[in-house]
Amino acid sequence: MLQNTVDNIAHCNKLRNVNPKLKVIFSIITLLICVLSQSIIVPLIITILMVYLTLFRANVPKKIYLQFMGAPVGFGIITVILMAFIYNQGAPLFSIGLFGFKISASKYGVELGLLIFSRMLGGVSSTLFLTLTTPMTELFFVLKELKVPTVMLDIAMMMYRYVFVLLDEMIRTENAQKTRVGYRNLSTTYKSLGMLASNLFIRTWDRGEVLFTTMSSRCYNGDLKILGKIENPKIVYLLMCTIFWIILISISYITKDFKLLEYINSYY
Amino acid sequence: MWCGIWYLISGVFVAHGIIRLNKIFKENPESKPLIAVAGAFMFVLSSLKLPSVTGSCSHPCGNGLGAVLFGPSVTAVLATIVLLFQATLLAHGGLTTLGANIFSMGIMGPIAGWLVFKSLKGKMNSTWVVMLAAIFADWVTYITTAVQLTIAYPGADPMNTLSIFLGIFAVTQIPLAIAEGLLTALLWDKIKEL
Amino acid sequence: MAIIEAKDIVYKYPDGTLALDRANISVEKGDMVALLGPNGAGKSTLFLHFNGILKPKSGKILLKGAPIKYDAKSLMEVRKTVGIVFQNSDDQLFAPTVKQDVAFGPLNLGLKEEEVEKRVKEALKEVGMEGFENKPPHHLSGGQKKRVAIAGILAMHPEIMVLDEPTAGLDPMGASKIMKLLYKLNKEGITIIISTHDVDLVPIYANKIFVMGKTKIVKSGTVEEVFSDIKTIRSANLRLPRVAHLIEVLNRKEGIDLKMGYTIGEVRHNFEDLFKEHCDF
Amino acid sequence: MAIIEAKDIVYKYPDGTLALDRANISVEKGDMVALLGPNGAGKSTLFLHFNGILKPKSGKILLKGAPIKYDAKSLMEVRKTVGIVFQNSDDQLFAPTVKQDVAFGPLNLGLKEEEVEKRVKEALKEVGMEGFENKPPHHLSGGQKKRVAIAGILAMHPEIMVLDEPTAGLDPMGASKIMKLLYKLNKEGITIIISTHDVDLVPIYANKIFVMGKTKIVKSGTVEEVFSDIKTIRSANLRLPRVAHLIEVLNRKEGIDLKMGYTIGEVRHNFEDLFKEHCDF
Repeated sequence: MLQNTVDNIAHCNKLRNVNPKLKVIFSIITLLICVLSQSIIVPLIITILMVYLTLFRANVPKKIYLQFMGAPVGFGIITVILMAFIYNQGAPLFSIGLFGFKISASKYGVELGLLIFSRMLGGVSSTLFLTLTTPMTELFFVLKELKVPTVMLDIAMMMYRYVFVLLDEMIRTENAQKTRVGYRNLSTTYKSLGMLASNLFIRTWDRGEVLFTTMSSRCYNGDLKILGKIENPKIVYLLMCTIFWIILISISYITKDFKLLEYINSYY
Repeated sequence: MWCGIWYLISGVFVAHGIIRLNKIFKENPESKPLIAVAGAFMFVLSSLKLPSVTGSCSHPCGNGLGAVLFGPSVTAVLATIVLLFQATLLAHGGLTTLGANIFSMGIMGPIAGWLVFKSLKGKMNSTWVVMLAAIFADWVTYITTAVQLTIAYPGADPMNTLSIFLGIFAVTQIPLAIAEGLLTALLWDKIKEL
Repeated sequence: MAIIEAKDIVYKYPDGTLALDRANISVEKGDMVALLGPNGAGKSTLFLHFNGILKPKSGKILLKGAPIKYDAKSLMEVRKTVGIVFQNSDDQLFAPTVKQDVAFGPLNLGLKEEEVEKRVKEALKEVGMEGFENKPPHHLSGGQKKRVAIAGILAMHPEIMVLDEPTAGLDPMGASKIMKLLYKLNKEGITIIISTHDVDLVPIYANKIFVMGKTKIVKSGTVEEVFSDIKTIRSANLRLPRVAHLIEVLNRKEGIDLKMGYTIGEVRHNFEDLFKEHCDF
Repeated sequence: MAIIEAKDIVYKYPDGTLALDRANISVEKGDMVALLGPNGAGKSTLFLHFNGILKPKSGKILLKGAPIKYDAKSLMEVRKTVGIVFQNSDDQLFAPTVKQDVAFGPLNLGLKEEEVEKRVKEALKEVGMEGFENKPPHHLSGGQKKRVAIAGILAMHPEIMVLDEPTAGLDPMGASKIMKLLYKLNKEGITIIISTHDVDLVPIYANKIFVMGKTKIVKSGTVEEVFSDIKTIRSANLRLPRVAHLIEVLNRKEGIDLKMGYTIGEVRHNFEDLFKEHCDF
């Protein structure tokens, strides 16, 4: 199942032991630079770098990575088309007739669509880099240091654990239903899903009550405390990151007026 | 940038939810594990594949059910964590759009569901009420998304753009919202018996 | 001819971990087969291949000689023929009442109401749970839940019944009753495949044993053939049945020559022979 | 003097069903006690009284001679002294990592970070789970989860450890390892109370047995005392250990006079004596 997949990879990849704070800072700030850049150049550089780091340094299985990238790429293509038609100002690139209407796509829209697409790629690859190399269990420490309110962190930590317990239960029940030919058509599917969800809900509720009992047995008094903390990353690495960011921002500034279509046009 | 603004607005609502949770937990410490597993349930529910008559599939948000059970402000907190987990455990949805998603799925949706629930409660069979609440919670979530997208990318003619986005999100989501309503109703039917 | 056969089944989890690595198993019609092996060997994963819930990465499942297909219609036929009873009854009993739960499968098959009623009644009678029709499953004991779960499969009239650790968590009497029920069903013509940790019960009921190591079948044969290979037994986190262990110890430490046996009945018999030959009573 | 004692415990479920009806149990310091009984007898409910999670309707729990009180402060002392390991490890392991989970109890006791670190390390070493500190529980096998659950209790330095079916669902090797661990902990001074269905393992490890029928204790005593009362054993859905059953059958059917024994070691010994006296080898 997918949930377990990301979690398993995060716990077993080759960059697992790199300081999690460093990974968080690196990917988040890079992500911000990506989102704020005005041309497709920097987002593409970031995408290439992040894909490289994730696939070839962390050794994340390529097949799964492609699956994760599939949906955003699909969305990206739709975005380009959508933007082309929404921003139908300026010189039209081409026009099509649809139900008697003439809809035209604009150059400006395509450029904007491509920009959003590239930012999306950069953003997704940065996020994937973080989530595929850093286990959630370590992100909790980072969240704690970011002063995320304790209640929220407590709930998140318990949720993390029970997501996997409940998923297991859900899949087992689903298999039991499939064995008895549930999900055969739309009506049996709804009947099965309804039973699945309600059965799971009831068990979830029971589980919550039992959990309070077992926690009370260990002197639970209302709040969870996290033991230990994560070291700060070495200054050298932070410095290297900073240099990297400065380079990115510079490239971003230099290439801010770059337009792909114009570039192609001028080429021919 | 709009993504920052959505973060801010969502932050205020979530903070309110946290204050409420703090109060709840002070009064009943046993509700903490309960709410945590309920949150896990919400996440797991969202991984179900819900087919609809049109042949398409969607993932239920569970935000309507959350709103009915815990009220909108607690649901906002749970939805925030669910969305964070979707980003980190499923690689669904990015971190930059998290603020906007919390606003649509964690705040507007639950508020809509909760309002429906409050205003119809007692006036008809509770299963119907819950079903409508879930349908509206889901539907409003997507209407909000359409509005958010229009704000971010108004295009040459904002009204035209809005209608395009509403066409994509609100109209196509109707059968899926009904699907979620059906599932939630089936679920509620069983819970009621307890 | 084998009624069901797994041929070189390879299965990988989405993250790339190998769960099954060319697992082979072959079960004859009318067999009562036990699958032994350590926790996490992949027994449950293998079972999920038997009725097409999981699709192997390579290799195939042959049902009555023909490889199973994975389109919706064929799968329905497969699942009608091969029923799985899962380890945890709570995963399996999801309907509000016993009757509704047992009726779930037959209703999904699209049978008529009267036919469903009839099957539910028969199935509950077969497992000795008449009179519980309107009880909610969570009010039943562990053993009763297991019976209802079995009835839910029986009501689909399967030819093969696969049970994942049917006696886990039951008290000794409950476990023995379930095994007797399965034995009866087997005598009535259903081919039965169970996975279990209870090596003491296996020789009493099973006519064939498969031992699973990590990801594959490492040994198969009759009770004698399997349990005489102590190295494999140990490596699969198993042990001998206690009475067999006793004989092994007696033979080794007392220097006697008692014939090996795996059930109390067998061992008693072998002692009888020994006493006749060597002892003064 | 008994370290923990249940005196005439009566407990009713919220729906009014009687769960315990004057249950009595008394455990000496340093004992390793087994509580046997059918599913649903009330064993788990009784256990929940031992550390004050449930409050009896009447009767009392004496801890080191003094009845336990139910105010927050006293309860904390009680729970420090009596640790419960629950049957389903997933109900107990709630923290994201092994280390956080084991640290939960000690942190609740208000200990300093270094002391907690030390205890976590020791506890994980004791159960053989060093090196798993940063793993999430869902990456562990059933046996490993059980060990971590035990470590979580050990880290609170309890004097009494209560375990609800610690070997349920584990393969034979896994079960035997857990029992060996408990035996070691018992030798190190912790009083241990387990409930179990595994009557074959009980005589090897327990020095005292309680048998629970529906809602109350119906028999208590040493292994010999309890298992010689076959009527009670049967009525509690139990059976004799297999080797004892063998002896019973041999004595009855072969008309010999073999001394009763409950473990393989004992039985071997008794055979040795029998052979010496009556046989020509």
